[in-house]
Amino acid sequence: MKAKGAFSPDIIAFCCAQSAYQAADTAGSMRIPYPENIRVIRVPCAGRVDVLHILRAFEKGADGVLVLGCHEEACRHLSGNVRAKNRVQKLNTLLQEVGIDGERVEMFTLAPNQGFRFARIANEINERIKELGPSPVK
Amino acid sequence: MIVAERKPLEDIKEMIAGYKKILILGCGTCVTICWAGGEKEVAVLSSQLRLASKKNGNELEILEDTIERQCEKELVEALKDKVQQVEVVLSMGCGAGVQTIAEIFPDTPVYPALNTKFVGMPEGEGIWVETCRTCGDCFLDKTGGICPIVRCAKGLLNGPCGGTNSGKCEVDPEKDCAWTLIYRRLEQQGRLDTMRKYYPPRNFQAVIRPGKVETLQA
Amino acid sequence: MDNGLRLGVFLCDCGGTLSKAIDFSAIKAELEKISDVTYVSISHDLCLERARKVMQEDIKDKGINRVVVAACSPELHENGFMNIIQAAGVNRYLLSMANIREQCFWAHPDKGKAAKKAMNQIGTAIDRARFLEPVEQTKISVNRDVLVIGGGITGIATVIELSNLNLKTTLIEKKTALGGKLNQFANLYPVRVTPGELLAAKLKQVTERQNIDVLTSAELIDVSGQAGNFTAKIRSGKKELVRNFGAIIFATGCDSQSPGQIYGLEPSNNIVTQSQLEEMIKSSSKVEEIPQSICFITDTSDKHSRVSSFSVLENALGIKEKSGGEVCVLCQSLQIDGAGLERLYRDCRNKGVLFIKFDIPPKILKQDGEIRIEVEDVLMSGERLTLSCDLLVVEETSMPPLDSKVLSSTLNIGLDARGFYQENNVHLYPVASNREGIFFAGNCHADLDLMRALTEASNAALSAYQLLAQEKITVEAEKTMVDPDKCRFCLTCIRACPHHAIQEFRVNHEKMVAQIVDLACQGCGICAVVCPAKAIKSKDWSDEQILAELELLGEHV
Amino acid sequence: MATAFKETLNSGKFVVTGEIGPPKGTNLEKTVHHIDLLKDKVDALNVTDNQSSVMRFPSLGTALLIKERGGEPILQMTCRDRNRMALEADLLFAYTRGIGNVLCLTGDSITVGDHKEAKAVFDLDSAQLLHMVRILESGKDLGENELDGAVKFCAGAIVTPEANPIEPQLIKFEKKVQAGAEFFQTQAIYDLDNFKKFMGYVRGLDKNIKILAGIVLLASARMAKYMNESVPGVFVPQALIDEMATAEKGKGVQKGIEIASRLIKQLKEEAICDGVHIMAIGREEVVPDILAAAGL
Repeated sequence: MKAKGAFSPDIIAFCCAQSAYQAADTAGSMRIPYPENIRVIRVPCAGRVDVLHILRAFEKGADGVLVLGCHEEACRHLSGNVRAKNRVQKLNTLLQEVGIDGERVEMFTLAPNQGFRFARIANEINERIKELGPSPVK
Repeated sequence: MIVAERKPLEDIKEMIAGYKKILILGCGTCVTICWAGGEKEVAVLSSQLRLASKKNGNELEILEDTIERQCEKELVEALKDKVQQVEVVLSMGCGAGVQTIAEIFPDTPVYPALNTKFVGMPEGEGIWVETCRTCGDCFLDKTGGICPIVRCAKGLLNGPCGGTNSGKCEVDPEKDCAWTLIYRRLEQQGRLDTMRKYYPPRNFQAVIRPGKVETLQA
Repeated sequence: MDNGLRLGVFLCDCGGTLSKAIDFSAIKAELEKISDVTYVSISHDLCLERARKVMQEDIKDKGINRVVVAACSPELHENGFMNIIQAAGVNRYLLSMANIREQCFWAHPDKGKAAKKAMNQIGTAIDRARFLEPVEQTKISVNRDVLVIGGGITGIATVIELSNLNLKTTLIEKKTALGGKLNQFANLYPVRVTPGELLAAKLKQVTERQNIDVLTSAELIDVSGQAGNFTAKIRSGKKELVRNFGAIIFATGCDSQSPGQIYGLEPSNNIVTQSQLEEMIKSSSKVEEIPQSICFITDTSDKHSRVSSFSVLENALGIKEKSGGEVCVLCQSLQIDGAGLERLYRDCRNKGVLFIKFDIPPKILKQDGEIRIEVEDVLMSGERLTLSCDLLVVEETSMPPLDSKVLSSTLNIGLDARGFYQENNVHLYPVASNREGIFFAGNCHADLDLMRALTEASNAALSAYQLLAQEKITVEAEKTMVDPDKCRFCLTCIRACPHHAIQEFRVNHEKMVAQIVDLACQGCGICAVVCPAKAIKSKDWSDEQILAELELLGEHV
Repeated sequence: MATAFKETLNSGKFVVTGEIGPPKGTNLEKTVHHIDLLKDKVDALNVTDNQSSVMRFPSLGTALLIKERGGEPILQMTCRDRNRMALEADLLFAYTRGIGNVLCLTGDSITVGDHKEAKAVFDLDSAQLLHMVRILESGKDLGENELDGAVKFCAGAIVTPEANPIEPQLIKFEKKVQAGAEFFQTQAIYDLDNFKKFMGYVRGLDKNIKILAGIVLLASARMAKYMNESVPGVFVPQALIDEMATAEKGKGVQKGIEIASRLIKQLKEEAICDGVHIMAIGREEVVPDILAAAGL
């Protein structure tokens, strides 16, 4: 295993096009830096993110996964963000069964103009995954 | 429909330990509808097992398939080529499915990935409740369409026990007392006389286990 | 690799700004090595018309059938690029974008790392492009009639707007007459017409129009069908009518609730609510009948309401002008925005209405029928004042109409935490419900003053018009679709769809399956996720496309 | 042969029954002590059957013990642990040993006890069990086979006068009467006004049904509150809970005895019902005190 400092985790961020994806754009427009190893996948709604997508991400070698959706009660599709939250919860169980720390996946909500929040979340998860080390299934 | 639930991964891992090539077989009927063993759940289990084997450094190759009904011999027979490629079949069907596969492919071990729970119906999104005990001697005509054999914790036929607690069951305060429901329903229908009748002990030979129903050929 | 694909990659360096960090020609050279990449171009300004023309021609000339654009955020120009490739004869959905500006060069100051990430993003966009699917467009006929529910000023204004747009409308009102709250209001500031005059003028228009049908004592019972083709069941008097509509607009307004008790005092002849006061003003023709000293109290609940603030100030001014008596407004903060509200406040002050600001809610006592108010005046450094008045006017809280609960569950439209109708997105789609073709206007979903309610009436009418402008409208066909062979008809998607856009369908008079209504579908893809048989595909965000984006995960940035 | 208990029931005397809970294990010392303490002070002693679904020394064995020591046992039989064959066989045996009184109950749910994973039987319910007793008396078993030597029992059942809702409970009660229940012991009662209403209903139905009111000794205000809130079919009026609260520390049982004896006295003096069934639940020692205080 590489030294902790040298480990640059692969993190996938599923971002709702209605909010989080735009928040990532806002972060860029405001030149708020965040780790470049966060890779954004744009989805129409956090509710489009399937348990399977996240499991596959780990199969493909992700060290951590973020699901980023709209604030509660602000989902354009009413329940999409709530569903995503429930799925992340279910996923934690599925991952734990496999032996992957549930801490590696988390759901956050944010608004399109929250560039700082996006960057803060990205930094936070990056630090956390660095702490946890590479995914045990890599 | 038949309601099932997936076994914990730990149990499944134990069953298939040591095998290098398996077929995970879903069933497209009841267990798909109750989110336990349809194509989606096959994919989830498959992904979990791949991750687990990767983590433990085991070699594991997984084939996935979902057929219309695992309890039909002809439909299972059609899987011959696929089954020949693997060491074991992990069935995501109900107990009937597992046994049909085992019968058609006696040389191949078949393992159940699900626990078959009961015959029931959906109550809310992702929630299923038992509504039929398959007793073989339907009693619903006497109880306003509410089955006391399933819904009364003690399966009583002649009225409530003393454990009715404000219309709830003493065993589980979340559950309604079936006999309170039956009383209200029969009262609503003006059929309380049905409840006043004495019903003799149940005939447990209504289904001689294992059950069999024979109907004249059409 | 010969997969029949001819990928065209269009790189844009944003006026040369991005090429400072990365050598675009090196990227181009790298991409050209990929076997199904047919063509790579570098542009400086793909957002400009000239470059777009070139792009369109390139697509045609090189026989490109999948387009990858690496440029700014798709949130900015995705639709524009879709139009270009459509004009070039390629299906508009065969576009994949890499956001190398906002989400790469602008966000990552380390140029080397940013360059590496950009390459990865473009590679990912190419991987995704291989799984893109065309989405065809189709035309469907719609019913162009509109149903407006609620005969208050908002509903009335809405039908007039719709009538102007040449759409036939049916206006239904629960009560026996139109007018709603306008029948109660005493003043309307700053317009110098009385509420009665305004209503009469509007009603005249309504009766004159041939294409407006008004049903009073009528209620909506049930709605079936989808946007463009709703069937509504209406109870009109004792009869039940069934009519077809293309869109439905809710303008059901709100109810108001007077506080049952205020400061432990029961409402009585000298403690009244706003609406009771308005009754008094309207019925008292003689100046003498208006009490000589009146106190208004507002901000006792923490909900700042436009309606209530407007009526407090309007009535304070109205009474001051009419009777010249003492008028005092006790408030915590009048923090309400509203056109003309600031001027109204100034007018009040100029005419001599007294404003007292408090932090701690005042004490109100009733002695021998007289009302005494003890209040600490914030602006006088907390000096304790004792006021007495002949009449105390308390504020009302607006409440959702009683039937909103029933209607929301029969129609499957959302309510907010307080029970008002929930707009789809308060910023982006302020008058749209979660169901396509159902709109809201006025106080049934928001706290609005008269001007704003009237603006919403036009807005809702235009939204309906947008949907029904033509007899046939263009929709994307089967952008999200159910595979009838795989569908188990488990009803999961029908129950889960937030837009009520999935219906039961019988295939060839045989099997029942779920079917997505193209016009009502809003593309969230929730159904595709919940389907336990994996029978639903959203073509623009398919599993294959999403998973393709994971392909380059192994390659460290 | 009518049992001594049955004769007492028909004698018009105010009947008093007590209750013995068998031990968890084979040490019968305390049980024997309780039997000796109570056997001459009450008309009969119930023996509970794996009470609260907790496995214990069998009710049949304890009933025999009472018999041996000269007492009059009432054998409680629940449907939870035995199917119809086992129940029949036990009844045949009981009869041969002179155990002539049986109380037929459904039984608590398995899940409330100490063998939560066991299979609950419930082949019969309490009404069917009563029927079964009568069928055995006719010289046949439930499979309609002839018996070589029949049985004869004084059979009783239970009823919950404070059940909520009461209507389904009363229907079941009537079924038990029709099935041949000769006496009823009730769930604990504390509110005599409510109980009088129930008795009015019973007397209207059939004057010959013998009702023994259930008296459960209260030991503290906390217990009274718990019984009221958590035990199905038990209502403890607030006044009684308050009264228990007035007891000095350590004198709760004393107060409980006072209340129990007061209830019994009133039941007897106003001839509200035919007797009482006293359940002291672990405090059998004080039952004589209750009886003395009630003037029995």
